[in-house]
Amino acid sequence: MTSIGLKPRLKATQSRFVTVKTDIEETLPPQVLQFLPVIAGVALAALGFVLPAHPLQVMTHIVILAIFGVAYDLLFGYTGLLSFGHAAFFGTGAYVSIYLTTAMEWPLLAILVVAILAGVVLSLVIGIISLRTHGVYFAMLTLALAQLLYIIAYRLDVTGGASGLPTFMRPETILPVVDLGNNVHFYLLCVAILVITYLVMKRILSSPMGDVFRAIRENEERAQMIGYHTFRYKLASLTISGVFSVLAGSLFGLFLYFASPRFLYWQMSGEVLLITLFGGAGTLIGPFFGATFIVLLEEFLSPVTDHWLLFVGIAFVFVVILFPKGIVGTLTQED
Amino acid sequence: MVREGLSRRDVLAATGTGAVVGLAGCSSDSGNGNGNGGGGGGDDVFRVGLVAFQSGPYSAFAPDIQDAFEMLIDDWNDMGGVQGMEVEGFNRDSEAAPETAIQRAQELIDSEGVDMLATFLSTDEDGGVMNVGGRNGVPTVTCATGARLLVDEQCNPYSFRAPTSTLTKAKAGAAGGVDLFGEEVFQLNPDYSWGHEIQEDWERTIEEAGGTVVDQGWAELGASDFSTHVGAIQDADPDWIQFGFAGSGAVAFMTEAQQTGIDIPQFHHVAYEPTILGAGSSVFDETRVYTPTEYTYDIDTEANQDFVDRFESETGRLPGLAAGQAYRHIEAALRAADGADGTGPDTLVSAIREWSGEVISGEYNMRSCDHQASYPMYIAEVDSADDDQIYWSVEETIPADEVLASCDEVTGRMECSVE
Amino acid sequence: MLLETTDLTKRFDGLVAVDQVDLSVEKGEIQSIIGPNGAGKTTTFNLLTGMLSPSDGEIRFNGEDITDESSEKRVKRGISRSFQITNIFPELTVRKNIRIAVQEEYGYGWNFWTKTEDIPELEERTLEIIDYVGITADPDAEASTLSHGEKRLLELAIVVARDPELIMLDEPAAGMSEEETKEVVDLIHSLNEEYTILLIEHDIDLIMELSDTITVLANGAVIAQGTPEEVGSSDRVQEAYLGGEFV
Amino acid sequence: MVLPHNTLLQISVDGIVQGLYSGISFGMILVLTAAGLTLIFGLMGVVNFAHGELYAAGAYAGFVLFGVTGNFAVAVVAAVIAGFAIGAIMEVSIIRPLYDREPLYQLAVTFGAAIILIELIEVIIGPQSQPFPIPDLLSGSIAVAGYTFGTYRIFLIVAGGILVTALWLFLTKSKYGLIIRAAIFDTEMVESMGYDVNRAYTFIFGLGAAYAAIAGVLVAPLFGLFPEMGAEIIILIFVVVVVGGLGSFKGVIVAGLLIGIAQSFGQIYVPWAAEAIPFVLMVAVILYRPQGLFGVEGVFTE
Repeated sequence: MTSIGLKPRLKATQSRFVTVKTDIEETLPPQVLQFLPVIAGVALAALGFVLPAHPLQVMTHIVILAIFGVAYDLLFGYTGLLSFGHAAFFGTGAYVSIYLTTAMEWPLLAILVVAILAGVVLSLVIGIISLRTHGVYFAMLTLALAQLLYIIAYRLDVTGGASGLPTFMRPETILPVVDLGNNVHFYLLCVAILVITYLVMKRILSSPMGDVFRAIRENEERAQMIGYHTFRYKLASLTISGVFSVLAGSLFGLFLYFASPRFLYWQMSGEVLLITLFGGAGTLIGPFFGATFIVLLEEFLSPVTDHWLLFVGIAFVFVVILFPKGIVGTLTQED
Repeated sequence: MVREGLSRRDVLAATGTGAVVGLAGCSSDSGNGNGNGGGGGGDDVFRVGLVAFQSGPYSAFAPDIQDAFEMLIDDWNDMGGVQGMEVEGFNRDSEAAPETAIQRAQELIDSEGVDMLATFLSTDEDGGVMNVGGRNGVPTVTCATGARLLVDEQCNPYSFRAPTSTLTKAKAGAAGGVDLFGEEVFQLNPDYSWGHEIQEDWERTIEEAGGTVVDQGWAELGASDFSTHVGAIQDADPDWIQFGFAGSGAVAFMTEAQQTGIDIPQFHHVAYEPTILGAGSSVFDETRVYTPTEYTYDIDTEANQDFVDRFESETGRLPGLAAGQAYRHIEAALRAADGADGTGPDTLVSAIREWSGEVISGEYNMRSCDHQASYPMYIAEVDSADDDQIYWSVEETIPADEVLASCDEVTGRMECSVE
Repeated sequence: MLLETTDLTKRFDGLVAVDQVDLSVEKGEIQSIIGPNGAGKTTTFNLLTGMLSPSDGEIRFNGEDITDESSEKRVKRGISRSFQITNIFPELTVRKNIRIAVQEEYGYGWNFWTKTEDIPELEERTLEIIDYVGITADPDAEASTLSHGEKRLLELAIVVARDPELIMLDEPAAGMSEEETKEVVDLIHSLNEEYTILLIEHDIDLIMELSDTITVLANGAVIAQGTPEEVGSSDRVQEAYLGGEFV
Repeated sequence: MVLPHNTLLQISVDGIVQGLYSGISFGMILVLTAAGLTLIFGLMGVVNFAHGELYAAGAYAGFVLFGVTGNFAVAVVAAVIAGFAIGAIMEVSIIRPLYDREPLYQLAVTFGAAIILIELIEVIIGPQSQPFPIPDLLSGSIAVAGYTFGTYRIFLIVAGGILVTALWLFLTKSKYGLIIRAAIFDTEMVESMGYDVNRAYTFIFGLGAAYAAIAGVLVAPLFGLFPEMGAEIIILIFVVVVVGGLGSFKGVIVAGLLIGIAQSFGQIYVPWAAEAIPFVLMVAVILYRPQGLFGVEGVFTE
């Protein structure tokens, strides 16, 4: 029985991508641009001292999801790889930070170092398996691998099984004045890590390796014919994205004082895709606005209706079709 | 009234000197509540927050829970409130997601300044919300999950587990099963942490009651294909089946069992009406379904009949297990609070810890040794069912001390002892 | 001998696309591969560049066996190729298209911290190549906005940027106007001063003017090899081209 | 994780027979659903993340009609129509505008569609799990050589086999099937012969969706209905399609049955790992053959 699988209509291997016509760099004078992220970071941080308790929690949630989104955008927006399994990194981060806080009572720095190592190891394992395929195959494979991790976490005792892993305290920090138990301090930590994540990603994307990622997104076959071992570069991009996603997950665990198998579930992978596409893939800062949009949408719609997800779904389809570049992408486009 | 968060150091200082709750022998000194300051105090309104699933997979129970909670709040305001104060109820939807449940609980403390929290959540979420109560120093009563380790392991003095533990239910069910149907039992349970607890407890209590487990079956939680297990049951031909699934697994198994003509009595560890109704009313004509339960509308106390009539008149349906649990567990906490002098978190904790009295289902007391509520258990059988109602009949009533593990038996296992 | 193939064959479950082709390319020469559509020209290119792995037969480059080597390694050895369908980075600027190839040549691929603007040699080499190939479009324009002819030039620039030993051009003049084709011919001549060139082309006059040697393929097999004059007079070639318009 | 002490007891002949029987019947459900997904992908290069919801829509449409008419055949027809209609509407409304765009966008937009469909089912029908009573003439069981087999599962295997063969014959032998396949190869040529290619795409999408819907209504009597049933099956379907080789019909059939059987044997002998078996199988296949068992080399790996 011959296979009816013909070559799909669109060249599957060529993953050309609709991205922003001009990065934000071209529209702003260089001096301002250089400090823009830091200025924005300081403004965001100032918010922490002003907001009452609950809005502060909502902002912390937005900042953590933004870190996750920025990390995801490196892989999705700039390297053109749609991963449906990034919850694997996010959930692992939560388990690492909670376990090391309750069972081992380690300080924050040690936890972040272990989180980074876990990110590297997990990225290599997932990458070596899934990067052997392309396009939608890669998306389905990463989804299945993350689901495998979810099933394992749901059963292990060390992860607290289905009831999850709680902690009573947040870790100590080397700076005596910083007390992570105080939600304002914790929020400032999250903002700091968001700024650092953004600057590191920005730096990588303006380096030669950043251009190789863009080349792979635009035309992987051509990049190979220029002599790039694209598998290794894709693995590098996945690893960088994975490490920062694990960091975001660690903060999420500490934010909730809790780690649950639900953070490894595919809906969390879907959420980061939603955030990145809403905000604007390939803009790096887009996911921050995407996270703000999604979290505030839930915050205001949830008391009104149990079916607020319906609006998210409709808004998402609307954005993907009409504003493929998302909020930031559409605004900074010149034409 | 917006409550500014006290820093962790202030809370530790406050509770450190407080004589109420000293924790000894806890593995980490995480016992005291920390994070923001406790709720309560201030103006003349007693605020109760309820975090329960309204949307998501369990939303079928939401109407029962919401209706019972609203009725409870109205009833208490009609009776003059708590300590003369008006009672205000807040409820939040956990969307069956731990990250949402935790943030909604924290919001109830930060923005609404609730004096007491109640939860009606799944295993995934409850641990997280109990933790919020413990860290913020807000007394928290859980009405749903039976997971045994919920309170013991976390040494969280602010949390109270109202539902019976898996062990208590197993003891009641095993004794009932062996008397009514015989010693040979087939066990079929979901394969995750809580499922294993159910299986172990039932096996132990079945053996204590003189029965023997002839065979054990496992299937993953979301299982929907029980044909292999139904085959195994036919081979083992037990006197009765101990069945540990609550959700769609229950529907799938009952349908499959009916389809292959097995009429061996089934003892369901927990049976929520909206779920088992999913198997269709015809199932209950052929198969005999029992469950050791802590509440059914058929309990014949006068207060319960009054509650059932009022519930039926207001909602048009008989209160299910979820309604009964929601109403009476929070009612117990309110009665305890009413007896306390002041609404500070530690005053409420000490009031609830020692409270005993009557709730709609009768005798009810909270044990101070492990913050576990104790009350008689019932063996209920499904007489019949129509499209939207299950009709129960209480077969046996089992006094609390026959089934609830005694204090020293429990505290021996607990990592922290609460004086 | 720069490049040599012996019995190079490629079968796609039953269909023999390339049938025991023996090719030999001298260092410094321009060799053309011609033949009707479906003669196996592009498939041969794909075998030489490692895009496809041969069913059997052998490929040697500078005497070394590269039959099963990955495309990346072959490019590093000095085999650089343009594509039949323009294959560039459409959303990136002309400058970046070329600089990405220059980066790999200078070994900056794995540098993830220094800003590309701060590496002067990349910038200089990129501008050099833009002049050398004669791209008139604005270097900061997006590649997809270029005209077809300019896109082909950009592709040539990317190939040259790798500073290879052997340049393989897949129909460089396809879809070009009369004088654009003339420019391409001059460009190929100047490229030939430094690089050996192997090209696939349909434009007969171009081939006769440019090629030192010609290989004619039909149904995947070589039917004639030699100088333009030898190949031009062979009747087998005329048969393959039906109607004998091949002068 | 301790193994139940009586595992040895279970490795008996009837365990194997039971495992095979329920494995094949569940496998057939996977094959039908995955065939729909592969049909759409194989011919249009579109992977529909909301394919699981079409499976659920078929089950719910059948449930409503069965409630009204009490006739199972009517329920199945209703499921097919519902599936086809929703599939066609989806193609016209949200997939067609994206044909000229990156395939990843089509996958992303169907993710949005999945969210919408799950919520719509909850709004229209309701959140609680519903039973789907087994039709009388298909209930009960047959004893064969000492083993009892539920008649419904036998019907499932037979019906599944017929439907899969029908789809294959339609595509490879029927005139319209050939036109559809040709339309993919060379759109302009087929258009020039007077066929409206867009209609062909809508038809393919509808057909693929109908197959998911049939699988949904056929499995409903066994597993019951709940709004998230689609989300749970889609992950398993992705595993089947990845293992079988995306776009390959033969691959879907073999992989679907293989995973159905592996999971059911897992439930008997290694229950604690049963849920993980399909994923482990998938990782093994990908490491060995990235394009899947019967996938066409180069479509997705080079």
